[in-house]
Amino acid sequence: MSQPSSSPPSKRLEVVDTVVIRFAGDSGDGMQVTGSKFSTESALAGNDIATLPDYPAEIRAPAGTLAGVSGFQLHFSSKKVLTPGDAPGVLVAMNPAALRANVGDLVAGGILILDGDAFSKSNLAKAGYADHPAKTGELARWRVFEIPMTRLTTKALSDMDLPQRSMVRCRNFFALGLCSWLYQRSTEETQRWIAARFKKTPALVEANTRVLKAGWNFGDTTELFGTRYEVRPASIAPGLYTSITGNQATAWGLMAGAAKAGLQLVYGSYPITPASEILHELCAHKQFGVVTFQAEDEIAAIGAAIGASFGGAIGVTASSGPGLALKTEAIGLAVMTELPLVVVNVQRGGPSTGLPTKTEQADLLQAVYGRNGECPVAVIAASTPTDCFDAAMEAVQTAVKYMTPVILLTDGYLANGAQPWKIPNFADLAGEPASFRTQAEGFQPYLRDPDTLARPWAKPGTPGLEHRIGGIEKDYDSGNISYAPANHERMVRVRAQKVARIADSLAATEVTGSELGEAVVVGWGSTFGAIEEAVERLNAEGLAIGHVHLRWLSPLPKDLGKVLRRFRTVIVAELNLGQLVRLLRDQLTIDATAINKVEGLPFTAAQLTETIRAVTAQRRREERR
Amino acid sequence: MSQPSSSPPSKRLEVVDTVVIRFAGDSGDGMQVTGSKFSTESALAGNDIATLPDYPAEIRAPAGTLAGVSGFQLHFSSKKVLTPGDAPGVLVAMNPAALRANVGDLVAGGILILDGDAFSKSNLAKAGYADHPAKTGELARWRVFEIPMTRLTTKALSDMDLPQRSMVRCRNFFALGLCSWLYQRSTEETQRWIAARFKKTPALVEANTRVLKAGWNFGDTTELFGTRYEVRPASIAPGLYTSITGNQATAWGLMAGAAKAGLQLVYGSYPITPASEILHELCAHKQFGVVTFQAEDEIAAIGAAIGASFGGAIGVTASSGPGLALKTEAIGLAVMTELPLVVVNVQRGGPSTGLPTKTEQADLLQAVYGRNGECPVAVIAASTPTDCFDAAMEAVQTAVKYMTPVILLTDGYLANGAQPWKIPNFADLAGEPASFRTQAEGFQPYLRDPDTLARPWAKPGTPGLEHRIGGIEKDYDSGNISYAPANHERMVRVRAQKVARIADSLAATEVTGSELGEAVVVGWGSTFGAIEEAVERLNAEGLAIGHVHLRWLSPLPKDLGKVLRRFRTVIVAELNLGQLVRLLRDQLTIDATAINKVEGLPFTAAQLTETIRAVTAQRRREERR
Amino acid sequence: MSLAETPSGARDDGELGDAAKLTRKDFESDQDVRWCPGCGDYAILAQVQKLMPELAVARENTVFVSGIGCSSRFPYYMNTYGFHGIHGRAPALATGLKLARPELSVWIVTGDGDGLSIGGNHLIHLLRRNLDVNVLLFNNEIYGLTKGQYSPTSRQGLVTKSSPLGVVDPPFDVASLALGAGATFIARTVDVESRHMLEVLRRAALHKGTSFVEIVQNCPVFNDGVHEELTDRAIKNDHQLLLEHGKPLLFGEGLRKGIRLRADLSPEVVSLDEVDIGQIALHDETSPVMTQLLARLGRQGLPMPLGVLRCVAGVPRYEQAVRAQVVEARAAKGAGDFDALFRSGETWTVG
Amino acid sequence: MSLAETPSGARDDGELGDAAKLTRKDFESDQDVRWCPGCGDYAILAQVQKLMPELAVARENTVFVSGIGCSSRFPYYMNTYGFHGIHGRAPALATGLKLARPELSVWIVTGDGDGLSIGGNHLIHLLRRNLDVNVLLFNNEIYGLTKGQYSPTSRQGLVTKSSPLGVVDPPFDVASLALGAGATFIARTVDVESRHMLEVLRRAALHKGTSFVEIVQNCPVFNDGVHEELTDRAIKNDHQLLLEHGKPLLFGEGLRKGIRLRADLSPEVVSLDEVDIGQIALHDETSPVMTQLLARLGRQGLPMPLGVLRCVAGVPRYEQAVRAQVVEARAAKGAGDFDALFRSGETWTVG
Ligand SMILES: Cc1ncc(C[n+]2csc(CCOP(=O)(O)OP(=O)(O)O)c2C)c(N)n1
Ligand SMILES: Cc1ncc(C[n+]2csc(CCOP(=O)(O)OP(=O)(O)O)c2C)c(N)n1
Ligand code: SF4
Ligand code: SF4
Ligand SMILES: [Mg+2]
Ligand SMILES: [Mg+2]
Repeated sequence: MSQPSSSPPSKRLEVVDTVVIRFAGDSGDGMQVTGSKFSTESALAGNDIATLPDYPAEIRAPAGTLAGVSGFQLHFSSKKVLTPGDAPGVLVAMNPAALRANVGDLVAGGILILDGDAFSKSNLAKAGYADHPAKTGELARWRVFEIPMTRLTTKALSDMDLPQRSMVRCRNFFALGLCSWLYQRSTEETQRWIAARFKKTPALVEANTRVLKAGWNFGDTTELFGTRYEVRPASIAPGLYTSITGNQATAWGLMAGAAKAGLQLVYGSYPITPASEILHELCAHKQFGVVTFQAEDEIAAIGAAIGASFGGAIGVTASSGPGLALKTEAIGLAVMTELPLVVVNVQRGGPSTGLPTKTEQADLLQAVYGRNGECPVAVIAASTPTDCFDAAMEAVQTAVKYMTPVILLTDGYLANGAQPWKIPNFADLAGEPASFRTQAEGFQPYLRDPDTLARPWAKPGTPGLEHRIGGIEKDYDSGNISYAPANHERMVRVRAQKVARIADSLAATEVTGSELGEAVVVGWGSTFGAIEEAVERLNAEGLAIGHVHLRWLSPLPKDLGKVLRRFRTVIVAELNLGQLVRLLRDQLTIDATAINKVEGLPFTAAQLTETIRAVTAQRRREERR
Repeated sequence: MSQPSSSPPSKRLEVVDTVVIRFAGDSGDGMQVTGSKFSTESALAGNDIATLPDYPAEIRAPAGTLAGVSGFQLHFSSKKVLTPGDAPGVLVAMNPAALRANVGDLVAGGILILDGDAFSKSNLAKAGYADHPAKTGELARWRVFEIPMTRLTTKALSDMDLPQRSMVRCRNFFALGLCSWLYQRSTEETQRWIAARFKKTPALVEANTRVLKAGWNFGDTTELFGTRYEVRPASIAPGLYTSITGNQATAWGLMAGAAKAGLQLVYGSYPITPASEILHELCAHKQFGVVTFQAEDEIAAIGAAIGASFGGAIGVTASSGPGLALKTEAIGLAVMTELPLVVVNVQRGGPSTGLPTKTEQADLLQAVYGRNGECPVAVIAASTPTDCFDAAMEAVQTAVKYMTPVILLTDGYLANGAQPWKIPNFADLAGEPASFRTQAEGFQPYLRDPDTLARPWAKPGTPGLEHRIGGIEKDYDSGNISYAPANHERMVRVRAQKVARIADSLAATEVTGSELGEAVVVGWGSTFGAIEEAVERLNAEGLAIGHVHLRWLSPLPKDLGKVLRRFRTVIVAELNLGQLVRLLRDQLTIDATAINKVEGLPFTAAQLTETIRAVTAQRRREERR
Repeated sequence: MSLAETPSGARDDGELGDAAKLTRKDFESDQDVRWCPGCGDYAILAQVQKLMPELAVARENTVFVSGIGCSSRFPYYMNTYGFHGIHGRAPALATGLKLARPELSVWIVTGDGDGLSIGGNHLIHLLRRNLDVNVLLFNNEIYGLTKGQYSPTSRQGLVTKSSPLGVVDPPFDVASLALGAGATFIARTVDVESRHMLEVLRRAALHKGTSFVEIVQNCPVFNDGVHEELTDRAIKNDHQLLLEHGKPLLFGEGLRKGIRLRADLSPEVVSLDEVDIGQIALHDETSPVMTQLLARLGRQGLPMPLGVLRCVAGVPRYEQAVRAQVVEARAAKGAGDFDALFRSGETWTVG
Repeated sequence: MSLAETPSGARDDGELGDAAKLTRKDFESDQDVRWCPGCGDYAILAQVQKLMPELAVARENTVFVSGIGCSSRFPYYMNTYGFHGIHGRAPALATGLKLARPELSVWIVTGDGDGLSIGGNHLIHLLRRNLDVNVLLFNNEIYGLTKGQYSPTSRQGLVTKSSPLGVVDPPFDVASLALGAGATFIARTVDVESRHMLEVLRRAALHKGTSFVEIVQNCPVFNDGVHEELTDRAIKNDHQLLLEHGKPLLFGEGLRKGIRLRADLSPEVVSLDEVDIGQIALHDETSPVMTQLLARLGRQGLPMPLGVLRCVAGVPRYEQAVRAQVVEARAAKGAGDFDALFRSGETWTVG
């Protein structure tokens, strides 16, 4: 079975472009492993992929309950993949709860693979089914394959001396083997992974490998599946790839940005979902000189980051909405002291504690406006999991160049989602070294660079540059405390200008899809893939629709107004009640139609396609009137 | 001297409409007393008045230095008084530092009264004068009256057995006596006040009274002053008046609002300039059942207020910008739990610690948008010191009626400024009693009132209504934790609607000045007086300019767009870089011209008059093109 | 039940009223309990629900307030009033509630992260003020809800998601911190020792002032067995020092070992086989020095004291002192009269 | 100067270098000092400026960090690097600074409001971690900068702007709180006792770990004379208990009075005229029980201990432990290599 092409001629082979598959089971069923291994197999098969895990909100809800269902969705294709997929075409459900929680998303006619052994009376009851749904006809819309996975698994292991529980825990590899067969994926890499993962318990290496093969062989030999599918390799830029989640990419981008600047990275943080993995990732790489500080709260975390920046390191802190709220006052201090600082905000559903494990884009106005006084900060947003790397690097570099705090917005969807990343050579990455003032002559702590308006960075330990900074208004040059009225206005304006100056070095705004015409959809952050796909579909339908995706929200690109005015209608699509749309109105006085969704879930491309189509049609009708 | 009309015929009497006088001296010189006593005398003389103290930023800077100068400005008039006055026409300076710090504001030709004895070499040096400015000609633009006040004071007390220091400390009453003579004010009330204030030390009663009279008599007998001035009574609504500062009015308004609602007031607070006096005022009135809690920080303060509201009291907290920043996360909790809460924010110069003793209006966007998630709160702003009373009452009543947090914005200028307040009868004040749910049947914690969308207030101690609330998203009716996507969107929208509903009960937007025409100036908060006066002046010049002053910033009044569109140009004047103007653009898509000032100081009516005139002229030119 | 033993929220007249008829079941809410299987929190919930009817406080007069964490989900499971707050702020919420409604029985449930990390300041100020509320701090030495980072009570060297090379921070000594903050009641118990817990909780409920109870709790998912010394039947006798006021500090099989103080006041373990019981130190709940000594014991290789480490009666309760000033003000100035207030400054008449 | 006595920020080689030539004047900044006339802060500033040259740390290697308050203006007046932070957060700023730059000499200046009210949590966590910084807490028992509200150290009954009927909150016992938080160095001195202060500050500077110094300070404007017992020449002898490690706790005129422990470990004052000096308790800077005993002394009508209440050497410094893991990681994995990192997961080749 080492070659995926071993299928007997009795099976039909169907070539498909794109598959969206979801693995779902109890938290304890290993669905995350199954999903990510299948993703790797697909990537190795040359497909473009995107993935999205879906964890339960509770740590470990009682087994078999709806609250305990864990899922992993993979989109793989011979074409460009922009999102983890709207609705799955294939659902693997390891128990009734997983079925119930997910089957509603499965497209009509989709493939539904069940572990029939898990549909016991008690499991059915826990999921709220009175009867086995396969028998009540309620699964009639789908192609159901009910397989006694548990029994087949234990049978494959019957001659091994393993406790029953351990045997059953292998059944996720049965599902993986079966799916690998179905889509002609090689399981070699998975076998290697199993060997490495369980190397301390050879019996588990043996067991899991056997079950994996059993799943494959079941597909190959049983009459159940008449068709196998082939998803041909996508045309992907050649290179070495790895799969990376948004949070991991953020962590690496911060490290790379700091390294390029020649700076020590000091990361102050307080755990919070869905930002904690950035801390986990960074603290695992201390050999890079990264210092991580798990603080007593978010205020201490950002305080430490600011203190580190004062000391000549790049201070970074990350959190999610409630934590950003707590950091508000301290961000003001960084604005006033004009120190570089990166504040990552991995947005989640709000307000308050809200929906901690869900995604949302409702912290934009907080990031741009949520501080006392006139308190401008730069705000950048990442658009895909891998873009988190670039955006984080850019955030670090910008903070240092302009001596300003930068807020980097990502969200739960990006944070947990994974994407193939074409591994760059570190040497090829762009990035400038930071420069410190060392010259004592003529030194004034707030004398500005004429281009960037940045003040000099003079770190303790430098003789002759002893100076004192703080949060009280300061004299324009000397930085001494000043209550003078005109000076205050001057300082308020120069701080605003400094952030505005960032726009000087931004690239021209890019439009994908139509370059001008009927409508432009403006987005920011994690909605990139869904919008891009929707716009592509609409362009394919012949509609002249463009897509502008904003990377910098503060400042906005200078040419943005001009670009948007090339279109008759401006549509802003975001996962909130309308926040970017306010920025466009108040900064560009451009009115726009808002497409919003606040369900804790990302847009699907299908939803967007439909809504954009409806909005533009409506506009056309209005214009005709 | 008991009658102000005792002036000998040798003195000319000039009738004037309006006087702006500023008393300035060292912090230890008692200028606040002088100013406020002179204000009372003026009010008793029937004038309309407004006052503004100006404290030094340091608690007690070294005597005689510029940093230690303390001032008090009074505007009194026979006409309606809208502000404490743009620029003083009279300056009383008790030492060189006070002169230097203030004389630049004195109108050309204005009266300058100096204590000549204070212009010693060392005092001159401390103020940065090389020479006595009266001798260098640099005071030539003003009518200078240099009087040896210190010597005259000690002379008046020479037969008393008082230490020299104590004698000198009486000299502020010399200045007061002199000014009382100059403007024909009765000093009777002041004498009563002295008697009460110093009743434990009869010698000081005697001394201060004597010096007061000495000042009066000096004016009356010396040839120095050829003219006395008469400011006739203004036409003021009849009634009993008192003078009240903004912070005092806020405190009383909170108390009255709670009392009308039949609720206990629980005030959680952490001291901060310029909000602390609200705490000081409230804790002095415990007999009203007011509970004040000085918390360990701002978060504990608001936390306690929310806890009290959960308990069926009205929880209130107050702070200034940096403190509001810290309360951000907890405000979100109040939004989510839909509990009534009033958050007073006495704005000061920002960002960060900023200009703690100065005024500014730069926390508007923070109040409206500065929270994680879609987190709507109601925002109301007071326009004058006395309006703080009404706005605070309204804030309490609205919070209770809609079960929502309300942010009340005032600022340092209102907080410290004082105004005559026509004392109402408590019984005549409007206000509704709160209603608590007691009926167990059909109770669900989030079932809403169909009109206000408020949920029921069910307080602990009520049998059968036991329930649990929190910051996680909740089911639409039951309030139980819910992660359901559609429910979240529904809840996000209903919370926004609830705040929007407040607009249903707002009065129609009032326009002063022209009802339609060339331009309308939109303002909010403490700029009311200056804008109103500027618009009056421009109307007097024949320009068709209106003034709309917003009380509610969230929600905006429903008719606002319609009203503003009656004018060709919309101008927004505010003490920030442009915040309300953004709200108008993004909520009403009305573009507006911004007039901004960020100097830690209020607008003057003169400045505004000129700027508005320039803006409208420019617009006219543009239209002609 | 005598008056001195009445908890807040009970009827004033000392009668039990309807509350007497309550059973444990009455305190179970209709929400599914969502902790991991095997979580120590279940055992704590069971004991609290068992205690409630005994206190004879009506359900509607009982409020559970919490922050954020696995432990802080507690209020949802109690069929009383409940407030699941934000992270670390339960003491603040409870303070406002208790100031507004001193008659209620208020319980704060918090964790080592919620109460000692982000909420540390509120907690120490609560203890300082001595508000009459009960604090239950579930100490699993880990952040459970955020999936396993170390907490301020995690031991040095512990490997967690945020300390791959081991924790370097010295942990708080919880009882010591509470003592330093001025707590009038400090106790410690263990999730699986249900009888002991019930007894400790009962004393906490009856203490007038802030009762601080650290409940050693197992998180089987992220920090399993960290309290094994106290819970493993085979060894716990040698590690549990069960406190009783006025009694000698004895432990071990048959209570044959004891704690003796050296001349420099440092503790040592001695065997009753060798020394006389008279040399064993006596527990004194009112002595700060004794509490300090006990607080540091467990971490020095000596047995861990369980039970009431400190209990000082008669310290004024904060909410009573605050409200007494209202009474005082009324006595001095009469009940508040707005018309008089408005006229209390200088006034003048126009027209 | 031996190595063990070198403060952070001094040259590694034990030589003094240019820093040896510094004088007190070198540490005076060009900013006007803006405290009220007579404020105790002036005296503290003078002593700190006097100490600096003695430490022989270069000006550029010294950083003063503060929060907000009258006391927190301190950094502006020191001609070193300085950071006037936001209210309560100086420990957080200092932690980040010290983690980034362990070689610097870092001083935190805070007040009873800044450090114990809003900043209480950061302070106790700083003490717990034992970062090698020096904390000077100016305790005037009032909020000075905001013009006179009571603070968490104000005594009960004090009438202030926010407590017209007297403070009801029990104050923190500062040393007790620091002890409870795990401080390795706790000392107390008085603004007007310049010689004593200098000595205490010197020991604080040389302690490896967080040195916590409470400086009793007079605010003549809002809380004048609150420390009179300790500052009034006529009575201070009876109220100051000057501590020396290993020495008996003696005080009073001619040191004829002493502190003896009763059997229940409670302290009592005895006269050397009546009892033998051998019965007087000996100070032990390393004993938490002794520190606890001393911490509570002053407020019980017994004399107030001044000097070093606690000093435990050899506890790892936080910043060193944190950075040791960087070294450890490098030893185990080699210096960070981004190209290797990027390839550390599963990889595949396309094309
Ligand atoms: C402001 C804020 N910061 C961080 C979090 C994330 N968070 C939730 S619970 C928790 C720690 C909980 O630890 P603990 O109190 O020990 O509770 P446990 O889960 O262990 O019972 C953290 C860091 C949050 N919800 N809010
Ligand atoms: C976030 C915030 N809250 C409140 C304040 C107001 N504030 C400034 S200093 C201070 C108290 C200072 O007391 P303390 O630390 O004892 O300093 P002191 O002035 O007595 O030296 C307060 C409440 C502030 N600046 N920032
Ligand atoms: S994570 Fe730990 S503390 Fe939280 S519910 Fe699970 S077992 Fe309990
Ligand atoms: S208010 Fe008090 S503490 Fe502040 S400077 Fe003045 S005297 Fe010193
Ligand atoms: Mg925990
Ligand atoms: Mg103080």
